[in-house]
Amino acid sequence: GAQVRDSGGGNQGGGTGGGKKGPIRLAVVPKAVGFDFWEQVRIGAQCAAKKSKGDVSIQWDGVTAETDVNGQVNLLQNFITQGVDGLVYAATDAKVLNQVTKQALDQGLTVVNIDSGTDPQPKKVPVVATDNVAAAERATQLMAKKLGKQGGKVAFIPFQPGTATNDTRAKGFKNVMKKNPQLKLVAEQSSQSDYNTALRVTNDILTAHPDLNAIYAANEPGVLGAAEAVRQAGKAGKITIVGWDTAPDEIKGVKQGVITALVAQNPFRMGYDGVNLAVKGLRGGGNLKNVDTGAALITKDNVNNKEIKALLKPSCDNPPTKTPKG
Amino acid sequence: MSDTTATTGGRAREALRERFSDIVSQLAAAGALIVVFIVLSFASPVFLTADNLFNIGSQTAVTAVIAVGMTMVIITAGIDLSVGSVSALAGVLGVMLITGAGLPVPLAILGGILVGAGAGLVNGLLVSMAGLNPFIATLGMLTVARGLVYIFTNAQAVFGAPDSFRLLGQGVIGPIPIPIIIILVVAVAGYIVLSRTRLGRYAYAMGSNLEAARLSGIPIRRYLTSVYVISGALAGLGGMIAMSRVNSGQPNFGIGLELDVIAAAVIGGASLFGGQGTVLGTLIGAFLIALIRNGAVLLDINTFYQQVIIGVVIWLAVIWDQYRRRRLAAASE
Amino acid sequence: MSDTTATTGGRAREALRERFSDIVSQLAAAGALIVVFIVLSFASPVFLTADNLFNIGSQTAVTAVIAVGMTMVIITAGIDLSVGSVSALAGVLGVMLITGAGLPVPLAILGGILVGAGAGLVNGLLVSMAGLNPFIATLGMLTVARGLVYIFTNAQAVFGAPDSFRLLGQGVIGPIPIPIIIILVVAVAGYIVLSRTRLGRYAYAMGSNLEAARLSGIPIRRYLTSVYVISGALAGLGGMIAMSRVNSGQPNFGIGLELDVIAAAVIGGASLFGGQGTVLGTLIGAFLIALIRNGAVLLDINTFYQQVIIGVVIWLAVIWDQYRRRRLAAASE
Amino acid sequence: MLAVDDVDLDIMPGEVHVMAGENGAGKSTLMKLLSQVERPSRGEVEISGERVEFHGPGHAQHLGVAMVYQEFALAPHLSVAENLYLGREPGRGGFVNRRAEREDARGLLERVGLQVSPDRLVRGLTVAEQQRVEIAKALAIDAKVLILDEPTATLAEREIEGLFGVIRDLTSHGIAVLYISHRLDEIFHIGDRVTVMRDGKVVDTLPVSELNEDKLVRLMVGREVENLYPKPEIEIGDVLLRVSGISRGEKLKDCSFEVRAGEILGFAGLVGAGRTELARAVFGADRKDSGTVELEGKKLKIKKPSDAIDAGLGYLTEDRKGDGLALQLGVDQNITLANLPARFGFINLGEERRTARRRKEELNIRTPSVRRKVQVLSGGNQQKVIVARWLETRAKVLFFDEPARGIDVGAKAEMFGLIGELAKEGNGMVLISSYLPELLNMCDRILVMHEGEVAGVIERKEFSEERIIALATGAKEAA
Ligand SMILES: Nc1ncnc2c1ncn2[C@@H]1O[C@H](COP(=O)(O)OP(=O)(O)OP(=O)(O)O)[C@@H](O)[C@H]1O
Ligand SMILES: Nc1ncnc2c1ncn2[C@@H]1O[C@H](COP(=O)(O)OP(=O)(O)OP(=O)(O)O)[C@@H](O)[C@H]1O
Ligand SMILES: [Mg+2]
Ligand SMILES: [Mg+2]
Repeated sequence: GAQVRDSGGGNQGGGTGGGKKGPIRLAVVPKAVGFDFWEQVRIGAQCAAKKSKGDVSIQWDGVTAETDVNGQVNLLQNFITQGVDGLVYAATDAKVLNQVTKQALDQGLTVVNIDSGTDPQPKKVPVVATDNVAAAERATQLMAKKLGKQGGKVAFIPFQPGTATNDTRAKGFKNVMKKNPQLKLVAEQSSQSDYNTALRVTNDILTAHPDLNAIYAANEPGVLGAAEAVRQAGKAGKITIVGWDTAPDEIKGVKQGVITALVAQNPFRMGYDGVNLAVKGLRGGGNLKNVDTGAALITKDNVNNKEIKALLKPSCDNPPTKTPKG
Repeated sequence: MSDTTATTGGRAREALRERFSDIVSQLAAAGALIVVFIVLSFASPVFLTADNLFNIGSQTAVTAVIAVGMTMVIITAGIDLSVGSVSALAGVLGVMLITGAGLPVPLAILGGILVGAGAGLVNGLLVSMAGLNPFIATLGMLTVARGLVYIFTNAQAVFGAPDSFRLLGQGVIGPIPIPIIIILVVAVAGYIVLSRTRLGRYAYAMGSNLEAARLSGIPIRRYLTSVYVISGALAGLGGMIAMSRVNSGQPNFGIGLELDVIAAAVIGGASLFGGQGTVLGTLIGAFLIALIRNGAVLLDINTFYQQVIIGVVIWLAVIWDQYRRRRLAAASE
Repeated sequence: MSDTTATTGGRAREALRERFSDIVSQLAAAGALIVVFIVLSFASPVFLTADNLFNIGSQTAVTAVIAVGMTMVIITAGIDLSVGSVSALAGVLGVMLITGAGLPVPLAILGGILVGAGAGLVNGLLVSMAGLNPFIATLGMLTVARGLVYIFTNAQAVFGAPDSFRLLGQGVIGPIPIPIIIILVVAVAGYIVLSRTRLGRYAYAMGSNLEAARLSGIPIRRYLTSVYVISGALAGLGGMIAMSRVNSGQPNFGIGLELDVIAAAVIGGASLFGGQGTVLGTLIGAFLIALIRNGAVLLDINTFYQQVIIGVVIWLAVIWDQYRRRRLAAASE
Repeated sequence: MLAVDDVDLDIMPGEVHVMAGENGAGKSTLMKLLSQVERPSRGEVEISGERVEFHGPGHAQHLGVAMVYQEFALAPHLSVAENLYLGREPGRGGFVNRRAEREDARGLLERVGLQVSPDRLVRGLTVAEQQRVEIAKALAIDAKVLILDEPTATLAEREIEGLFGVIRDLTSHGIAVLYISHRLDEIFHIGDRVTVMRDGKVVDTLPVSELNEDKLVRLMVGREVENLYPKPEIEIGDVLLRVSGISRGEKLKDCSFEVRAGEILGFAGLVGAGRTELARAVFGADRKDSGTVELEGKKLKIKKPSDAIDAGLGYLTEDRKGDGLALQLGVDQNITLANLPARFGFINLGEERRTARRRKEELNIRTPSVRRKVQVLSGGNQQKVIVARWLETRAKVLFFDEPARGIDVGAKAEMFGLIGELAKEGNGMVLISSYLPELLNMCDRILVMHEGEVAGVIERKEFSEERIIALATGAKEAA
């Protein structure tokens, strides 16, 4: 008869939930490769691997699009079969990836989630992440404050509806929008995580709403596109732009006053703490606690503080292991 | 007269060789497949483990199943760019039939397949009735189907399917994963259709010389449409398998899938100008791609380099194919 | 006798009509373009503003420029799936030439174009020398080029280009945005090449009947290769424009761009079976797509519905085209 | 447009009704109307008294109208057997009974005397072989009316006799045969009645008995054609082209020959003898294992056709559609394809048009405009377009492979006239033909091939069909 395949045994020397001696092999899997944010995660992870005593090696691999849930499931399954000792990964889909985590735990692997956890989140599996919703709310509140009582017209540039990251950032934004009726959402157009597309849609939004007051963009390409479009429309500084991530040109935008505020997460720390937790779990065992890697709100005023600088230019010599509130 | 017989003898040989050269491309791809297989067995200790092989099998199921339908379409000198979106649409609606309409799983799966077939029907009618270029017809469906699935789900994954739904994509019968069994069933069915039925015969004929097919009194429209319906239905099945593997309806599934599927068919010897292609070849193509992906992970090759390698290996596989064909053509004189 | 002359008269008229039917498909697309244009003028007050129209022009530049090269490739019965990745590769390397190697902007732009041409050369050689199917050759390049750009940039956007680099994509000469001027220049050049030069003529001939072309003494390999080089070079130019518009090197640029570009060409009347296609038609196709996108945003149509609408409009545009052709064929009897 | 204009035509059971007329007269189009390939704008078709509605080719076949098309309607990727029964496969429930199919195919191939395995892909057959597959395919339908559109255009004497045998057999069973041909001798040989068409109208329908060649020609062309084979008197110059020791696999074994200035050399042989192969090898269309080509004493390095063309050779292929025409291109563009009037890569469009117009007049190509797509020209006129292309290259030595295929008497005369002219200008001409009268009348010498070897070369004064046939069939006494 047919039955669901129990995550079929045969796993070479998996972790033991503590007390592991000798070399450790970890798989570190982002939501997607090919984005600045996840590169920071990788650097952090490798830094941690290098620093941790004993022979710790990490295997970095990921799908090419955050939307490729099946792809990530396959990838993680391949790692499990391959017999790595632990998984440090960011779940592209909370509910779906929960299965994979279970499968990994069944085989005695140590699992740590970074950036996004699973649902339900097994107790044994810590999450090293930013509270995206909270951060989004902080950013949007700041936008609301800027626009003042009379409020105004707001445009929203999401990047990939249906992905956890996008939707949590949208959630925080919309929570605050609800609480502030004076803010009117007049346009919502996706950037598809592409700078040029973001530029295009913002161009067109500004054409459709010459009296636009603010833009909230949910990730780097969106912010850059919005800023660029505003610049090209000659409205730099007149339109409040708040958004996410900290690409060099975003920071430049803040300094020039084109961008009002940026939510800076601490991707380096996600990779860094994620790996350290996994190693701790494998070596010492015991239960691992969640880490809130925090988020800084970067504005013209604090952009030059040195801890912000450290956050923006992470180096393995003095890793930004705590995040300024900003 | 003895020389005449000699010539006929020669021609018989020629006939053989021609037949041969049709399978040779598959053999070539198969050759590449075997080479990659051997290399990986040595390169990675875990590659040859039952687990890993089953993984590969199950993970290839979606591509392979859809590629069988694509092969038929390509044989008619057509193409179906919409399979990725259609599989997502069909899969998600299939899951909704369970979670929303509360249909029993088997019926829901059937439903998903029918949704796919429906999309295929639209493609088919656009091509055969409206006379649209298949590329355009299915390119339109690519965006339409994707848009629809987002509209239906508001881009949110659909959860709440019972564990019984996992069977399709994660189940096993005895030691064999069900997805692998599905591949076999679909492949055999596809093989029979292509080699033993009118539909298959006419697919080749239409792709080889549409006018000739028309002049021979073949009801072009009906058969052309059927081919797209089949492709859509298999995309639907593939979608259901994919959703079952993650036991949820993923509206974002299958973006860019069409390229993998088409690549599988073409690596397997199908010609985009029609008249050529076989199920066996396509399967080999699908597994070749899957194997390369799997191997790249096992060997911890940097993702970016993976892409370069995959591209290059595809090139090499097909160049080898070409080379073999040439050698054969030369030999046949 | 009188009816004989009548008949010949009829044929003469028909001959005219035939020439006509070559442009009719473009007119059809143009018709769709005009309809969409009118609809939008009424639907959105801001649509008809100079700003917006110039915007559309600039936004279309990348697609349009690359589509001109694609048209040539398609005319030879080929296809170039790699334009998206190649434009990213060329664009990013071009930017690096400025920020890294410190080249003056014009040289860097040239450099980017050359990178594109280089990728095109590889495509061309794979097709004309190794005899690869264009679909496979360029599909390989699609992943290879993308992999390379990630490797070079470590998947990080390249910033730090001087503002002078913005000119290419954001500058104006008088009131006219430079991207629009580039479209015009490339289009005119493309038109001349296709209608007035050996290369163009041979492109049509090779696409129409490769063997006949070969037996007529056309050096197939050289000309086939050149076509892919041109396509690559224009992809490079398109990439530079795109990067200039955002004044940085975006490794993720152009994913899926090939579909838009090919759609533009096919909507404009190019046949994927070769021998047919014109620059004018392709431009119309490109602007049709751009117009729809622009309108969708101006009217703040939900992104999901946008996709459905775009697909349907593409269908309608081409169906209309078909219909016009039929009417014409019928009229010609 | 009116390819066919108010035509009345009735065919009796058991008769061979010949359709004659110039290229573009409307013969094929009329036949396509009968076989319901194209829909008549007016008029009706009756078969044994019953009016027939238009339902497409399948319906026509069902009613017993079978047609062999001038432009082959075969699927190259399918096997011979699969093509023979395309649309009428044996077997039930959507399944095809391939064994039965193959067996029946053998029978049919026997009837048309074609010795190829039913499993051969049509792609790999020569034009001549494909032609006979077409005929067999039509026989597969047991038809009341069998339409043959220039079936012998590519056949050699022997095969034509075989075909006539088949036709007589059919007519004796009361089947009516509509027979289109440009070969006068055939018309008188096989025909019972002749209908002559011109410009889409029927000029007249007469029993063969009331006709002679001159009268028929006059009806077709509307004027006198005094000499079908106008061969000018030329004194032969010295050797222009010397080909020695060409071999290629099984197909060509150590073939040598030479062509002199002002000479017309004929290639004779049975189908499959390797005439085309030899020409292709010399021209660089196929690779050759060994052998050298000298033009005017200097050795040529020919790797690809362009080398040959640059050197001054030309080759007009036997497969018009397959490797001759670029169908989507205009008449003008096809004519200039091998010799584009261009400077620095830029085409001189004016000159191109003038050239095309000139050739159109010269060869009397029936097309309202030289810019028209070749696709829609009648078979014969398409052939003329290719001829024009090669005349344009002004080659010193020109190979014509079955150049008279499917062109009407008038045109034939014109073209052979042209070949004569070219020879007179001191060029060397090679004429490949399966139709002996052409060779016997036009050539100074005839090279006979057999199984890929040069069986012998005959001087004009020693010309005789018997000798040629003997050499071609490899009979010993000829040697
Ligand atoms: N599809 C078409 N569209 C337009 N004109 C056509 C089409 N088919 C044929 N014609 C024209 O109709 C006329 C008759 O063509 P048809 O093929 O019947 O001539 P034909 O008598 O068969 O000549 P041939 O002896 O060369 O075969 C020609 O002038 C041809 O150009
Ligand atoms: N295009 C082709 N593809 C495959 N085989 C071919 C082709 N052309 C010729 N052949 C083979 O080469 C042999 C010689 O053919 P070829 O055409 O040279 O004979 P031929 O003497 O020119 O007779 P004809 O020209 O009347 O067919 C044929 O038996 C055929 O099997
Ligand atoms: Mg005809
Ligand atoms: Mg021949």
